[in-house]
Amino acid sequence: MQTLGMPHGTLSLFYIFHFYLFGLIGVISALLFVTRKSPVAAALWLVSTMFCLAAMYILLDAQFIGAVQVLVYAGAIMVVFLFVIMLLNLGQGEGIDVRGVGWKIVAGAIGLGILAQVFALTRAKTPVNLTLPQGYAAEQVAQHGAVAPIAAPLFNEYLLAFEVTSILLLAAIVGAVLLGKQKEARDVA
Amino acid sequence: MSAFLTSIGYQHWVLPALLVIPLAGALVIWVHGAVTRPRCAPGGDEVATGVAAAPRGWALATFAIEFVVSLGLWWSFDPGNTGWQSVVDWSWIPMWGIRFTLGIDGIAVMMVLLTTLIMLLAVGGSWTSIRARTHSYYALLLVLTAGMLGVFLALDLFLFYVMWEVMLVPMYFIIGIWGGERRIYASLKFFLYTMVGSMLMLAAIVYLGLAARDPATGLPNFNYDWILQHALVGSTTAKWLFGAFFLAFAVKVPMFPFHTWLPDAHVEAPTAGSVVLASIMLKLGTFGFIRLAVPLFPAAAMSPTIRSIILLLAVIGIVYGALVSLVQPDFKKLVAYSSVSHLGFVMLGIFALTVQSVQGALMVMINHGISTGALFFLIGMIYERRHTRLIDDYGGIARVVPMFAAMLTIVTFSSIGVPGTNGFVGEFLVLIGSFRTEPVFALVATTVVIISAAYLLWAIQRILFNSLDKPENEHVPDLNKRELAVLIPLVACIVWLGVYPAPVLRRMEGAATKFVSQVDARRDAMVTADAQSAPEVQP
Amino acid sequence: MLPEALFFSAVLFVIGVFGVLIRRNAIIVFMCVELMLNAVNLTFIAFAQVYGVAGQVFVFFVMTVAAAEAAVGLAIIIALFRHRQTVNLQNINLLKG
Amino acid sequence: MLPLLQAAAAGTHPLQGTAASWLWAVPLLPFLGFLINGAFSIVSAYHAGPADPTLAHGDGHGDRHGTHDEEHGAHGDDHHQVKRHPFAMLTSIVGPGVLLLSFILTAAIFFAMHGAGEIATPFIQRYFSWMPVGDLKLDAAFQLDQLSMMMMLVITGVGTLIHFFSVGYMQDDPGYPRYFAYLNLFVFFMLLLVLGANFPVMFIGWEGVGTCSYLLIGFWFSDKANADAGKKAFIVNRIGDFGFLIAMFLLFANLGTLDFDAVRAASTSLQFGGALVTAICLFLFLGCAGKSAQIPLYVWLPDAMAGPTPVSALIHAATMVTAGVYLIARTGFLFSIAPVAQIVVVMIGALTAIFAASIGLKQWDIKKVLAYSTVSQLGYMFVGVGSGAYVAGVFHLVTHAFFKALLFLGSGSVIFAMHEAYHHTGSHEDAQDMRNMGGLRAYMPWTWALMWIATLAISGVPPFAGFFSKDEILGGVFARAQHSTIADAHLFGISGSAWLYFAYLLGIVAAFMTATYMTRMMIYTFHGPNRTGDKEREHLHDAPWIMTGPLLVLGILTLAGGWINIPEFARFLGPVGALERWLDPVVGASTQRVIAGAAETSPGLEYGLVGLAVLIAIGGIAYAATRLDPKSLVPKREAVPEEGFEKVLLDKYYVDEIYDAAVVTPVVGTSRGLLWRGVDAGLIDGLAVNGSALFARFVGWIGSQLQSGQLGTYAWVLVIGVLCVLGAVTIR
Repeated sequence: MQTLGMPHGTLSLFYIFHFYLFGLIGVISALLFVTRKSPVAAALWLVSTMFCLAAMYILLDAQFIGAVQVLVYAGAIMVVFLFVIMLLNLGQGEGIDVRGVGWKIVAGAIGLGILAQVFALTRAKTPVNLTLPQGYAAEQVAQHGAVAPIAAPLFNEYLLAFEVTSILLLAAIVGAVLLGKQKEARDVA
Repeated sequence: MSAFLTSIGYQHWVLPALLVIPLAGALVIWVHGAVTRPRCAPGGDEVATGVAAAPRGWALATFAIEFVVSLGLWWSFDPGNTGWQSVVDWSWIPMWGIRFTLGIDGIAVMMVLLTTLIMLLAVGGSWTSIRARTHSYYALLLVLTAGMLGVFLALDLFLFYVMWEVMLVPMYFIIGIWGGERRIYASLKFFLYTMVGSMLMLAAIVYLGLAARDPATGLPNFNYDWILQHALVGSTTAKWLFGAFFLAFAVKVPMFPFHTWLPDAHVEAPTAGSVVLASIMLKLGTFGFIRLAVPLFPAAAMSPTIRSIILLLAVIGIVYGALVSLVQPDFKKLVAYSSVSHLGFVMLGIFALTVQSVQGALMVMINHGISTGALFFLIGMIYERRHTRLIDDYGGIARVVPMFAAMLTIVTFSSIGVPGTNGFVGEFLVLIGSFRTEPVFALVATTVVIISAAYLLWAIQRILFNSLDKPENEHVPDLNKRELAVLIPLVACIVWLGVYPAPVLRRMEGAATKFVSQVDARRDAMVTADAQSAPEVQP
Repeated sequence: MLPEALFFSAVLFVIGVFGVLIRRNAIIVFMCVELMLNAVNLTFIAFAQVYGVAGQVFVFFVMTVAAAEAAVGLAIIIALFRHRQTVNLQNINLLKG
Repeated sequence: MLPLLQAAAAGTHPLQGTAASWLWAVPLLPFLGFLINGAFSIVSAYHAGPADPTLAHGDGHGDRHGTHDEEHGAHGDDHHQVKRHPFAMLTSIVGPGVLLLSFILTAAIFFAMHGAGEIATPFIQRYFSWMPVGDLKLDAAFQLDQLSMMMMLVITGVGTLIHFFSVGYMQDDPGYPRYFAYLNLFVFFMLLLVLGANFPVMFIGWEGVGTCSYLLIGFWFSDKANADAGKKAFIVNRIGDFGFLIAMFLLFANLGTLDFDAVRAASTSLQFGGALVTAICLFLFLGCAGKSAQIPLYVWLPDAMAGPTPVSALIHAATMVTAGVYLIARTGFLFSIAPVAQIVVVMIGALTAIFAASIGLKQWDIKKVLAYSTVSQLGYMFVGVGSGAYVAGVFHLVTHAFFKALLFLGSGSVIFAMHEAYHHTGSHEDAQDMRNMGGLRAYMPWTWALMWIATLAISGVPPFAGFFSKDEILGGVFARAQHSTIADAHLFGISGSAWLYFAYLLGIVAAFMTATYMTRMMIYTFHGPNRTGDKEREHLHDAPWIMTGPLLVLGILTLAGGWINIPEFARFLGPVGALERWLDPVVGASTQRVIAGAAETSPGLEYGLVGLAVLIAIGGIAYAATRLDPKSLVPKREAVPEEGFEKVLLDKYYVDEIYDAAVVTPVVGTSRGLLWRGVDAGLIDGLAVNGSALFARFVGWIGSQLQSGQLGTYAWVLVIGVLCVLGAVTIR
């Protein structure tokens, strides 16, 4: 929710505060997510992270995607996860689910290593001539609403991909049903 | 004759027709098979049930047409013209600068005629010996023909490579499906051996095509003549590229020590497979040396070290092949090793680089195709009757099968190189030519006239002569008329080329002389250019 | 806000990797992968602000694929569980060569 | 008429337009005979097999057995068949008929040539271009000069006689047309050999006769020994051919031509006694040693007696084996400038002469005696042509053709009679062993008389043909030892003069042995009591006239053959040196170069030498006649084995065994053990090919072990991989 025409350095404190707030909450939730033994608890912490991400999307002028994030991820997908966990009765968690401390330390070290490398790599300069004017996205949203800017390329340039995606989804549905049913089908046979 | 050919525009359509006819025949047979084949009875005896009649009839007709069409080349080819003749040049893959260019010179003409003749006879040789999946068999045989002819005709290096691979696959299946007991091992060995070489060749061809790219358009160009003139590469690069071509062709030839696929492939392949392999496919290796490897990199090929190594390998192959033949218990394997020896002569002839030796090498290529082809046919025929290839299982059968014995004896004399048969002409020319530049190698190679007599005469003695002491050999039927029809053309060629090879020599002379003078001149030119450190063209 | 967004994205991604490395429960590993996907989405969104709306379209597609993937993946896990009575990756080695 | 390639070039020759323009027909007639007889043979033997041979396996074709499966006896000539070949009559006309025509044509050409007066240059007919490659221009061309004319007469003349003899000898053989086909083909190749105008055309004949010899030695191929002998002949000959080939290569590489005429012209540029010309001559001589059975390649000829006896007479006595002598005479212009090579030829010839003669002393097989005798006589011829006495060598070639053909055909008659006799009683004794003969004079008077003529001729008793020719050789060697270019050369530090005296000595000793073993053969065969057996004796008789007739003609030739070259001291017999004058255009210059203008030996010395030779011959005969007692001989089956040196001689000094152990076994063993099993199967296939396959499989096995199936592990590996890749990018 950037103010129109404002340069980067002059973002409102409110804005920056919330961005960092959601970021931190997201990270903490994620950390909790990976360390919880109980799958249910883990899943719920992940939902929390998803929400934080949705908020950040909105702060980054992607209101539509933020909404979709809440609907699809935090809503649909995570619900399915929880549903499966409960269906399989995995709520208690199993003793050997998490690896030992040694593994954790090494994994942490690797994680930090990758992080360091990513940071090192992002020092590269972004190509300036492709960069849009500051606040262009927010301007678009203001002029055409949250959906129209994304709808235009989606149904023009990326129409084919969009249609393929629909087929993908169909295939996924069929596949999921087939996989889920397989056991019974085999029993019958 | 040549006026008639001109009147029907023979020159303009013959080369593509030679490729189209077998492919069309293959398509017809394949469609026929797909439509009419009984689905439920694979592996049945299709000769007995009559299923084989259609495919083999179609194949025979196709090969007969192919042969008649190719025969016109004998007259339409102008021996005085050393350039490419009957050229067609069509656009094929323009974005990579690849064209569909076909053309012939004296060498290619003879190889094409040899191929069409042998393939026609190969159908006769397969007539009753191939009894399963006949549709696929004859279709593959036709595709194989198109591939081999394509290699001989291609004037575009990329097309050459494509045809090189096209012929590989049918042969793999012919050995692998209709072969003997160890056919899977043999076919795999054949395939892998050849692939290792041809992959490197592809890399070298692509490099050359890029090195010879058109300065105006920046497109690569794979045209043979263009590459010959414009793909100037430094001497070190040339050596690497020559090495790539060398490996591809040396495996195919096969030169010692890359020859061990050959005995296995020959022994396991069905009769026609062995014939095609020996008569034509081996020649593709030596043809590759004459057409590509040596003319493209004369300085590398003829540099003292590389040349000596190749000559040494050739001579080792000559003697080694003969000595190993001496002790083979299996007649087919014996002939296979003798091929190593004979092809060694070809290599010796090419690299000795005199007009006589190169002409001799070309003659050996033709002669080996005829004589060894006939030998494999004969082995196949007796195998059909007795189901064994072991020499010791025979003995004294000359009295039971006099016609077979007569044929085998004549062909054997040809393979030994008795004067008056074709074998002598080739060997003599190779040796007399090589002796001028490489007396030591030629001297060693000449000793093989002794060993070759020893191994072949010993073998036919144990098969045809001695006492008829095995009861199962007493009722072997003699050759039938079909088998005679297969052999008589070959025997006629054996005598004709032995007594009056001049027409063939005359047709090849232009190309052979051009090869020698070109390589000689460009070897020196490249050496001088190298001394002046010519700028290397980077692809 | 680009650097900040990228920073959070990287951190979240690495946490996802960490989770994949230390967890043995198939479902949780799966969720970790989802987390990594989300982290990447954040990057897309952040760049979309600078380079144009195409990034958002990408995210849209990623989400769709993720949804499909989740459906099929979970179906597989269910099938696996029915077969093996466990979702612990240590006990599952069907891919062994 | 065949179109001539260079009619204009030959147009000026005096023989143009005479019977000589039909030269091509001389070899072509026997070739025609080959085609016709070959067709007879193959047509009658061939029964088309079934259309689908795969299914025919095991089918009975019993009806074919009656005609084709007759058993041949275990040894040599066998005549158990009475059922003649269906085409026997036609073959009997065609086979000898073409030869007779050929001979008549040859005679016509001879008279044309004789009538044309002095002909200095050969008459060359070029028919077509054979191998035109670059600067190598080989034509299919014939060359007629006095030397080839003489050879043609011998080949067609003696050949015709032997063909007629064969009609009687082979008529009952089931392979009768095949026999004549081979024999005609042989004559064709032999004529090609002597008529060829360049080395390669001659080489066609050279190898062609070897091929026919192979086929004829192994004519009764059902017996392994015969087939072995044929193969051995071919392979040993090939060793010689190797030398011939190398000689041709050397000539072409250095002189750039292979036409005899052009080589003769170019040979003047060669350095006298130089390494090149010596090498060429030595390689040529290797070829001669193979074809003409000289040390060390003589081993095939005695085995070649496995063939039918007329074949032995024609190929292995009269014509083919003399090809080496012919070649040296033909290339005298080369040999005469290579004295070292000449010494080698002379010494090998002399050694062969005495070596083979010594083996001949102890052989029991009548044909083996004659075989070693042939080897020995060929040695004489090489002494002659080697020492530059070309006329003497060729003279001996001609007379030897007469008397050795006579001896072989005579022995053929004997064997024929013995065989018939044994056949009548169903006995399986050896029909060629002299211990089973004896006293045949009473039963075969014609054969006895004619063979004695030949024996006296070969022993060198005047006035038979052999006396003149052998004496001329020995005299020639002696004269050249005194003074010639050879005498001035050195080999191994010993002067050529010494070598030639030594060769003369060997020749004298060999002459003594020759007389001895020939007399021994005659005594054991024809004199003393008969040992054949009581019942068999009644069936012994002279051969029919178709066989004895040729013998008679040969007998006359043996008696009078010496007249063609009467030496100086016997001028009362007629014109002196007819052959020498006849051959002068061909070999005169070479001979002159060797004797280097020296005068003939003094008449006194010459008379002394002749006297010595006659003395030696008569001494040898007398020695054998007095020392041998045919009465003490027992038939073969009762004979006790020889011991000591006699056994060594009987077993031919074990040369075959030594060759076997020194050459054949090691080559075969190395090929099998080291090359095939070791290098091919072990090193290349085992280590390199299958080894690399095994290596690839091993690497694959390691890779497959990494596939634990644990997703966790995969994830770890993947992440570490990412770390590494990123690290690589970062550090860069």
